[in-house]
Amino acid sequence: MEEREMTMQQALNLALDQALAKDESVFLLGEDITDEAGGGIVGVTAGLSTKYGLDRVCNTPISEAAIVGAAIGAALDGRRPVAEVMIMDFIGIALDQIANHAAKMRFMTAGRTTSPITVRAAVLSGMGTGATHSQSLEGWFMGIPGLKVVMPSSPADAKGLLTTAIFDDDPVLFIETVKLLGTKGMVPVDEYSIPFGQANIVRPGTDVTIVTYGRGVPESVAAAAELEAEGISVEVVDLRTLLPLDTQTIVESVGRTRRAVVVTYSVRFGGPSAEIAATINEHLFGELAAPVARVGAQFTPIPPASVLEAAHFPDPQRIADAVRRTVGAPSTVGS
Amino acid sequence: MEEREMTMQQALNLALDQALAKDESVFLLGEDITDEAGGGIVGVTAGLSTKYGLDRVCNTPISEAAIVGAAIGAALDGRRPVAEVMIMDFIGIALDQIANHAAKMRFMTAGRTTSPITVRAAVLSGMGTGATHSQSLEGWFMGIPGLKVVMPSSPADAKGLLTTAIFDDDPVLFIETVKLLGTKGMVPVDEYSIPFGQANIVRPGTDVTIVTYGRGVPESVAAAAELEAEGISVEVVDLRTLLPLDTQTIVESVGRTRRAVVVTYSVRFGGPSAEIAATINEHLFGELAAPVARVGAQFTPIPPASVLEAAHFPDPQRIADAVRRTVGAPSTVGS
Amino acid sequence: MAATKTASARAVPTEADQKRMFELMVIMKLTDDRLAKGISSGEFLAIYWPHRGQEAIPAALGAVLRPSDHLVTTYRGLHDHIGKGVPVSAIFAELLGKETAPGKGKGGTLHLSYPEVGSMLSTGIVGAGVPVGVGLALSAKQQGLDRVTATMFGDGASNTGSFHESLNMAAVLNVPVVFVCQNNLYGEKTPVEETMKVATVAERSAAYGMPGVRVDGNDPDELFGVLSEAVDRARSGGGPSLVECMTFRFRGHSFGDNMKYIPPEQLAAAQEKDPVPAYARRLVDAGICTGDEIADIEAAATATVDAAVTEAMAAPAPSPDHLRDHVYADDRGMPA
Amino acid sequence: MAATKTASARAVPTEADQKRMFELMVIMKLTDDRLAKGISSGEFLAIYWPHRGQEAIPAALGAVLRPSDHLVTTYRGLHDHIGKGVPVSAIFAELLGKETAPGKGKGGTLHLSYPEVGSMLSTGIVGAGVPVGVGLALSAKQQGLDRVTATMFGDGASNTGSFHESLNMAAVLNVPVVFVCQNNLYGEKTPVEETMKVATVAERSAAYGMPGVRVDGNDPDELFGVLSEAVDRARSGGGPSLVECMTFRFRGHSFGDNMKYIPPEQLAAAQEKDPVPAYARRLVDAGICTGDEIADIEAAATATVDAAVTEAMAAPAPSPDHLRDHVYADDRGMPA
Ligand SMILES: Cc1ncc(C[n+]2csc(CCOP(=O)(O)OP(=O)(O)O)c2C)c(N)n1
Ligand SMILES: Cc1ncc(C[n+]2csc(CCOP(=O)(O)OP(=O)(O)O)c2C)c(N)n1
Ligand SMILES: [Mg+2]
Ligand SMILES: [Mg+2]
Repeated sequence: MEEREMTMQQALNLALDQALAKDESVFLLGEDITDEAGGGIVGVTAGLSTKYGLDRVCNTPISEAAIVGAAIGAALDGRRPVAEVMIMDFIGIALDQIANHAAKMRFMTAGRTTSPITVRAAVLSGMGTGATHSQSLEGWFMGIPGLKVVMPSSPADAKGLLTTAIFDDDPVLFIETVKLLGTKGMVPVDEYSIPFGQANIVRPGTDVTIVTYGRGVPESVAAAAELEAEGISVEVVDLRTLLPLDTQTIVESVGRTRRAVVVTYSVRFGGPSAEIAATINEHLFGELAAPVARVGAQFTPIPPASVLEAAHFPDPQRIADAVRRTVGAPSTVGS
Repeated sequence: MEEREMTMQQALNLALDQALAKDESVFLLGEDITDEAGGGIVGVTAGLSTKYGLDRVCNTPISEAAIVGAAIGAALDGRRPVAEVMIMDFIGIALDQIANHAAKMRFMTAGRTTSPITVRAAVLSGMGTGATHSQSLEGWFMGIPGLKVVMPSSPADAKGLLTTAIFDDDPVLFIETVKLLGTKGMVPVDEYSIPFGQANIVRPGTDVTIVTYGRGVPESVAAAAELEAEGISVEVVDLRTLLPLDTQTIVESVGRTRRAVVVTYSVRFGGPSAEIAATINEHLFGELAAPVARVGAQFTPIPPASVLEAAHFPDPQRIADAVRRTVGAPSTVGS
Repeated sequence: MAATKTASARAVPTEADQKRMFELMVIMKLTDDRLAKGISSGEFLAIYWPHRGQEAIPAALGAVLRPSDHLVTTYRGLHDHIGKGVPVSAIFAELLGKETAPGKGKGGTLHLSYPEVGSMLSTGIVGAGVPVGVGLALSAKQQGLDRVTATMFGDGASNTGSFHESLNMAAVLNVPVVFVCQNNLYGEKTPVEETMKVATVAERSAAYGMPGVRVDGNDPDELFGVLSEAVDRARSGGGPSLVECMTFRFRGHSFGDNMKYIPPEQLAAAQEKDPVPAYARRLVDAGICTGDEIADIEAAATATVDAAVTEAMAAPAPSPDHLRDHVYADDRGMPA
Repeated sequence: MAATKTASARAVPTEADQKRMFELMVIMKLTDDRLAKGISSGEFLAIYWPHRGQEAIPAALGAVLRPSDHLVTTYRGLHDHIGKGVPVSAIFAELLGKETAPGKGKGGTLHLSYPEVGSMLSTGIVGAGVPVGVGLALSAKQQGLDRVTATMFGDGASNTGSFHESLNMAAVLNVPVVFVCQNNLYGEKTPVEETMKVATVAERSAAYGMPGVRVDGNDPDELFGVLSEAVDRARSGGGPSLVECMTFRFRGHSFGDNMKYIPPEQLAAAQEKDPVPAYARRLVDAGICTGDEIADIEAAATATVDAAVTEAMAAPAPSPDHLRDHVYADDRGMPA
């Protein structure tokens, strides 16, 4: 398939463009997403309202609950709505619709009705925007049966996974990391999709496995490069989707390296890394050479001052330190 | 201290009564909580509006976001509001206020303003009320820095912990399990409080530790009694609070028994048991005789039909089976 | 004020419409009566939120809407479903949690849906169905269909943020939806005067630049006219409107409610205006039905309800083996 | 319609009030100008949502409110804070994330609070501050204090569910709050006509049985009268009201906004009505200030802002060691 280099922002835009072109039941709904309104705060929907019209790209009032609720209603009628919650920190306002309606619809009606919506939400971490505009809240959604949760780390994944999300028959929360939108990569130009639940080994290694996703991927790859120089071979697994979780790839990789470090930009305590670590321990009890380490955001709200924000979030140094501790840890099962 | 036998519902009512009597800055805010409106759907606030007046026990419109938001505003001014979200399944509507305002206030203003509110919410699990009226959603809140999360299992704990919650200087989510409201127990009559973060060993044992809270406690105690007959000695740890989490007591107990089963009525995958299991594994790596087992609700919405609901939630049998598997598991560290 | 406006020339139901409305009202009433009887006697293990007293509203809506139109309602919506054409047998099966129920024991009273006849959603979350109705209407508009969506909710729901966001969005997007408020004067046990300072829910439509009207919810003919006007407006591209129907819950909030909070005289006055016998009298007085025809309709309705009960009671309970069905389109790889 | 009502005899500002309002407006304007200059030149590393053009509203409110009264505002609230008496030095320190800031680098532009002068909350969540204002007012009422809370928000916020729930609850609880909408005709880059079908935000008050009035947000004297009336009503137990102030954002949504979506003639017309020079002219024409006095006020304001910048720039950044402070009253036993 022909590939072109583009940013994640361009890849997301292309995925939306191709979905809108391919299927007239696809439409976008959200705040400030039309070209008149700037094509989205970070331009992901740029050009689409001009190309497909205001019936397919609907600008809405500031009404997150109604945006997601209306998307659900349209989906009940067979449409494939892509609703936007501008910044993930605002998603609490729509959580009732996502958790009590979208995720449960198929079950409560034994399949008579379904809600195949995609909810796009952007994470602003690491940009000095403070406590209510920087959160990675995917942990709230990982435990909602009926939902799927996606958080891509590269332009190619972003395009393939968003396409899958839009045409998936279940509701999907699709999280876009603004810090990564400018990242460039080769992306297949034509429509393609990446199945959910298939983690990607972005960097093979033999000594330790870093399990991560989203912003954690480039930061972990940076840490891995640094550790390479020290003779530590790090495998980096990009989960791509948290729900479903690709337990098989995680267990296969950690089974080989016998050491795992889970990296998230969400809080460490009570965040997504807890389920990942618990799963690893359940599958590999007695086979690990060190305790599963977890690197996550500190258990504090997110401060805007750069020095404080830097102290709150993980970074390649903190990731590398965790790897070093893990590799240095004494093995309890001979070898 | 004088004790009297009462139900958890009476104990909660007494805690509210004594708090209202003790401190005029305490007031209740919620839907149908006045005596005119029946004193709450399950009577927890019965008699209080008559005793303290409608200024201290305010009936509100159906407006969960404004109920919690108004509680926060009053708290900013030094009041100690007790807001009620009638049924926990509705809490998504108020989540933005809880997560973005209440929990972050102290931090964002470096202590200049604080939000010492208590949000009471009831869980209806196991009553045939279906997918949107039966959820145990405490997992969403465990990962919110600045918040505290409480879920009592006995009348005495309910009274002591609710008192602590109301007078705590941080925001507290206090979860009441309707299935347990009729449970009777001896309760100190005078005002007293139970500190947060102090788990309670409700049943000592030597072979395995069940770590649980809320409805999981009586069900685990029932399982323990059954296992006793089989010669398996089970210790049951009631966490009482999920945030803070009493890691010390958990690790001390599991360190002794070298086997742990975590029981929750929330979903198993992506629920609170993940953090508890991950914490145990971090502290006791290499010292466990079996993998930490987790018993939780199935990863499905909650069905109302009794046979299906019974299959969805844990029960003493399922808990006992998990314990048997754990105890029977081969030890990887000799003994 | 929008709420006091009366329409120019309102649609009048034909005799066929009137008979149909009466038939529906009787089935609705008998369904509620049978549930009350069955639960009280211990015959049924079920929970429900009685609609008894509110029959005229969905009966009229049922006569006004087309089969292809959509309905969104609430936990207190069994009468609404019957008006839209949901088989009574499906309702009893759903409430009794049987394998034969539309939800196969996974929905329940709060969550009955029956898209086969356009009953798209019941929700147990107050106010949460309102935006879903907006989305159904948006879908019709996007597809150029002349389909209308009617969204039912109560007086208390009009205080939710969801109501506000939804009516505003519907007005801005100009979608074919009719917001039907069944104002029964209470939200759970709290009287409406305690939760809003305005005299009517209807006048709230003005905040969205949308017509709003209050109508006697006990008068099927009046309702037919007012609802026809709103439905026709929506169908012809005239946009959304709000119709407030004044009614009362004869059995309180949820079945078993002691109704202590309801002044006896208020209840008595409401029962005086019981829409079902009143409409029977009107049809007889107007010579539209004979007393025998009324009796036949009641007998037929009784037979329908009895048959539904018999069928539902005989149906098997769902098998626990199916718990994990319908969580996802494809369960492979999903958590246990 | 409530919005068109005009009051019997409205309060008129004294000359002292007028001078005070002008002084505040100048400080607000220069603060925004200085931020714009400093960020453009790279001198400041900060984000903010410019209030330039909206100065008259909080200036009048500042003259009307008592120091003991409470204020709730938004991310676009630096002018509101100045009107309430927050030191400009605190504002620059907060935006630059310094250790000396009220939030010690943990709040930021979106979250500035300064309870010392009654500035109780800034929120970055649109609409979310409105119920908080209701709670502050409820607290005053419960304590029998004659304190008023003023809650600032924008036109777009009036479409949020939070706005609806809050105004309704305030009306029902009859608490002393004034809802002040700064209608600048845009929400981010979307014009108000696209997000509501009603002509004014003020008329939405009717849905809550609350007075609502629209006023020229560029006229401090007019604002003084209208806001005084609403504040006095609240203070005297007359309950909440909604005041919609018509204004414009000269620098767009957030600093750096290219404003492509704003018709040039619309912006030009708004700048024509720039409230700051206009009020200077009025004060001079009315003989309340001489040209020299105006110049003195501007010089004093410049000095204040310059001093604030110097102080903030000299202040140390917060130490990462303090990251975990202020998460809980007592951090012991809490997660890391
Ligand atoms: C969001 C939410 N809050 C509270 C409840 C609890 N509750 C169920 S019905 C009800 C009253 C609703 O009143 P109204 O809208 O008038 O409808 P009615 O029951 O009178 O038909 C309440 C408060 C709920 N189900 N959902
Ligand atoms: C709940 C929520 N949704 C969306 C946003 C993103 N956002 C920030 S400001 C804004 C526009 C608000 O418009 P308005 O209320 O008119 O206030 P203004 O910015 O014009 O002062 C939006 C949509 C937000 N901060 N919070
Ligand atoms: Mg009602
Ligand atoms: Mg605006």
